[in-house]
Amino acid sequence: MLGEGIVKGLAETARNFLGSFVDEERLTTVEYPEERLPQAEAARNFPFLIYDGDDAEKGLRCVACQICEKECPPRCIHIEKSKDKKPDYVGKQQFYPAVFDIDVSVCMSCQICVEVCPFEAIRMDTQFELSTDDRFGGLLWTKAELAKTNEYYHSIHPTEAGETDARLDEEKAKVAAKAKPAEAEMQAKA
Amino acid sequence: MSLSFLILALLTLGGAVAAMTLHRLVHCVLALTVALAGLAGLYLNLGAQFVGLAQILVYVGAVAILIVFAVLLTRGAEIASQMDSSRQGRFSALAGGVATAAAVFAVLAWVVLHSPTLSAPAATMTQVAPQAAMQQIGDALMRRYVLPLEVMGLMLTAALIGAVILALEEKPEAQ
Amino acid sequence: MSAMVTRVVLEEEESARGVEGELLEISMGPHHPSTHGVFRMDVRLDGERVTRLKPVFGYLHRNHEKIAEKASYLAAIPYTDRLDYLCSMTNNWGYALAVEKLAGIPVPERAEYIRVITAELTRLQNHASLIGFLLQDMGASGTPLMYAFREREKILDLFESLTGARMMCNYMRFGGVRVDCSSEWLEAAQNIASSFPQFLDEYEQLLTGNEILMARTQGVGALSAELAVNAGITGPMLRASGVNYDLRKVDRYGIYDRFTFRVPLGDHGDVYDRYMIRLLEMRESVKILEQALAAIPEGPIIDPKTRLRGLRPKAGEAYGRIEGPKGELGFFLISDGSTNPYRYKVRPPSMINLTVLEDMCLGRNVADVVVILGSVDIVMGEVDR
Amino acid sequence: MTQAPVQQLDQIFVMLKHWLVGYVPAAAQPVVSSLLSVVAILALFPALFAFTTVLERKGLGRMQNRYGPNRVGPFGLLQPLADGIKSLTKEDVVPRTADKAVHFMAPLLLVAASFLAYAVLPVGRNMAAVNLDAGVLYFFAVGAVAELAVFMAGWSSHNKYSLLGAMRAIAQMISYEVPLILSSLAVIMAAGSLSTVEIAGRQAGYSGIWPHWYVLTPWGLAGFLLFMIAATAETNRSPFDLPEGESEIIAGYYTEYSGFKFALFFLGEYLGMFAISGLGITLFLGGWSAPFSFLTWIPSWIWFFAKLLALIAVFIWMRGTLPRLRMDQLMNFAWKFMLPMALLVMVSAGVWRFLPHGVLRWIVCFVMIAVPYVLLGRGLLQGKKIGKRTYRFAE
Repeated sequence: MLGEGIVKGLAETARNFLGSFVDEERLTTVEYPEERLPQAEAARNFPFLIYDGDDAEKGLRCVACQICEKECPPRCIHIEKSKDKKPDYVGKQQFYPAVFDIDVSVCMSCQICVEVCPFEAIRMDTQFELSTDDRFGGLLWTKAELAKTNEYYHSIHPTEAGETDARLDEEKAKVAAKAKPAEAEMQAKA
Repeated sequence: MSLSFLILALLTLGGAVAAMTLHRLVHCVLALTVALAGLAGLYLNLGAQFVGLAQILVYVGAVAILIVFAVLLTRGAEIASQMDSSRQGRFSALAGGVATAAAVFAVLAWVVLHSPTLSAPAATMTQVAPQAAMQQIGDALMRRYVLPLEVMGLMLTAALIGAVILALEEKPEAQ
Repeated sequence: MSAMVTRVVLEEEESARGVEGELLEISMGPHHPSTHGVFRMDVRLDGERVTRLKPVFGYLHRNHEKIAEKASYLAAIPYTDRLDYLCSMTNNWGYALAVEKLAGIPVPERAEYIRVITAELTRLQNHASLIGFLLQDMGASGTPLMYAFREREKILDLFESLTGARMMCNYMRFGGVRVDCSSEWLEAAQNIASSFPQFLDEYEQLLTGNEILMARTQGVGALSAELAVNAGITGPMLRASGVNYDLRKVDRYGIYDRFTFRVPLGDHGDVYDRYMIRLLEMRESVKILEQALAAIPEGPIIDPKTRLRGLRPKAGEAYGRIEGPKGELGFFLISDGSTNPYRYKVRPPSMINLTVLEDMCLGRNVADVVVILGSVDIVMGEVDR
Repeated sequence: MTQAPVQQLDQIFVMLKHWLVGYVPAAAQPVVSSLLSVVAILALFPALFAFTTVLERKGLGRMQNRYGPNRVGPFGLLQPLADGIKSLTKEDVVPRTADKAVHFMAPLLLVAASFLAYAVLPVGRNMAAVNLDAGVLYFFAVGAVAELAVFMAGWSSHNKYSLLGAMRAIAQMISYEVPLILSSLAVIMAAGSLSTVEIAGRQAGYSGIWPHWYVLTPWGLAGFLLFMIAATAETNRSPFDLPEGESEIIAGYYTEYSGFKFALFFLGEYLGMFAISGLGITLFLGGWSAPFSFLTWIPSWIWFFAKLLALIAVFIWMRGTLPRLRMDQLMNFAWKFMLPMALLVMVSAGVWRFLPHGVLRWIVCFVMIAVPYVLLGRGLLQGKKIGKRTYRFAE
């Protein structure tokens, strides 16, 4: 009969109308920014650089190998290798990035840089409220802005950070087993 | 002559003049609508509610829209003025218009002068209450003039069916 | 002089078609509310009847194929996300399949299962939101779309917890998938699979029997099976025309031969059939999901021998194709032995399905054009690449 | 004058007006009296419009499982204020090639015509601005002016979408005016009057607790439904919102309007919707009378506005549910379904009048309407081969 389907549809919307007052499932809106959903642990937005210890300059894990720069699909990473070297986390003398810029207005948050990094130095941040009125400077992040502590990494991706640390510890242990005791001491100091 | 009559008469005449003189056809139609609405106002001013409202409903609501559609669906809307620009043509158009207007006016004047209401005492005219007037119209249509009404209805139905048939015939052509 | 409508001189083609009267030429788009992105149709109207329709696209061209030719095999994957940005999982899979064929990479069992699960979830959310968009084009003030998005949100949340991103998942890799899913994740997917039929019932209650929807869609935009096959139409649109062609059955790529599911087929090929086929396909997808979730084995998720970075397949070529939600999504790769493909070509189902738009629209009116376009299921990111 | 407090409350606005008018010299009293009515209408219905926009957005939101506006003021109630300020401060863009004068006048004419219609609506006992003997006729006559305004807007904008929208709108309004007037004709026949005040008055009695509303007869119910469907089309509301179908022709005849003129179109549209709902209430739902005899102590104007809000809610509900019809289907529906049904309702109303009271006339009138309804509905769908389908599956 004409109108049957229309009445059924009206009943359905009425059900949803009433349901939205009583049923959580039917009112899924989260009133950002007062309310926030818990962030998924795997969430990713833009990359940051990890450093160990307190000194961002000294503890930076990045050795300026430039793999991420090469692999980055939109080519938003710019690295300039340092002239001198500094010891990395296992104590080996390595280059470090004199300049490490990421243009986050170009970055597409794909995480390829994280995957290709052999030094566990770059990871994805979960920060997403990044609006700025400075279109160029504000969206070009330099090394100082990118560097974050390992603790911060632990706080946003605990599982992943745990796995990373385990891997690093293993590596360090390997190096330590091979290395002379003196060097091990030096590393402990560092 | 009351103030309201004056305003309405000016509106009607102004609309009519504008309908003749404006250049864009659509403007002319709109001006004509104003004239028709002014006429309806005059009826209402005279206390003829039914006629006045029917005038709006039919002329403003239907006839004006019909003209507008006709204007839209032909090329006319774009052409500013298709009037014959030659002097002679203009003159003959003017003469024709004046003659028509004079003829219409003469007929109307004759009808008004010979109408029985005018000879009747003025009091009966004003004393007819509007409600009674409406009932009178209904009574007259349904009793005294029922035959003309039916004939007109029949004619309109025939016209409607004719229009439907005309519209239907287009289909096979289009396919 | 008020040129209120562009008067078009009658062309021979029009008079040959028996069009009389004046024609109105309208450029629908690229900024039109229902062209699904920046898409333009040059429409010539006789009254409101379409006498010619020329789709114009390319507004969203991003040089996808050339970029991928200059990027490594790995770096092309995030770009495939952005083809059909509603279905990044299936895009990833299509590309991964092509590379796997090219380089002869095996895929572990668990990864295959995860791929099926994510692909079917993608299909669910794509079809549900497509129907919402279709109804939006029909003027249903957003209600079906909101219901679809309510469900889609759950699936996207699931994707986010697995891959870190809701739409640009960048999840599959040649040789497997990027990260493993937890048992909680599988449980959540199971919840969606078991609650989705209920949502579909609700959706059908709201829409399927609606007289207005039936009147608007039945007999509108009919596409014959012959034309569909000749034009290379694939996906639900082809099946709505009655051609039994589903790559999940034809190619049995991945592990689709292990699941029992049916392929719904339409008889009229009109918009209503396309709508119904999508609804029925969602029910079948739920069946696949249930089976895959029940049977998923433990194991590695990626082939350990595959080098993701600096992959250099032997010189040769390969064409990998999958049944995406929109149709056959194919990736054609030629390798010259270097780290980046020599040639990279996408077969975008959206674009190829769009080619018959004029044939479906001729003689219909503007309102139908919008609905027909909506039923094709296009995403301009994929059409223009 | 001693009146029961209930009656005093019922007549409070009437008394207020009398009291105010009493202060001016006798010569100016008619003018002041009508001015007061005008001011009341001008103040009340735009306020209702403002309230309805929130109601609509919130209602639609809830139907779609969202909150709707809830940021401005408590529960988002001040949202119309923000919208008003926004539309006032927006640039008023007039297309360069537009016919400026007509473009400017169109929204004004629309709003003016919509306001005029309220003159004859009895919003409570003794609460009609004027008691015209041809009230219903007046209402439709004024409504016809709106069509002209729509045409002016569409034509003067010099935009193809506007023109298409205007043509759709006019075709639709003319087509649906026929069933609209025919279905109200049944009531006019039954009431024997064209005066809205009188029609409302006729329905104010009760048998037992049940009111004498026309909607409570078989022909009245059918007439009411037809009237409301035609009213939906007449006011361009979903599912008949083709003239402004945003997915097809952007915004129809007001595509080229911005700023406050755009807001005026909205105002005009909603005012039209209230007015026609008000007429529907007056004709079928007993105007200001209470639904049960034991509820008559509630003031009449509250009943009127309660009914008005209920009808508005139905409008919103339909908008939240239904997709839009197509132009030819709209026309088919008007001429092949609405028109015959409206004629039948008229005949049925006549039969109702002349049959004796009792079960028989209920049955006769019901059958007279229900059987053609089923047949016509079936014809409408099956003639176009529209119906549910079954699908085959390949394994």
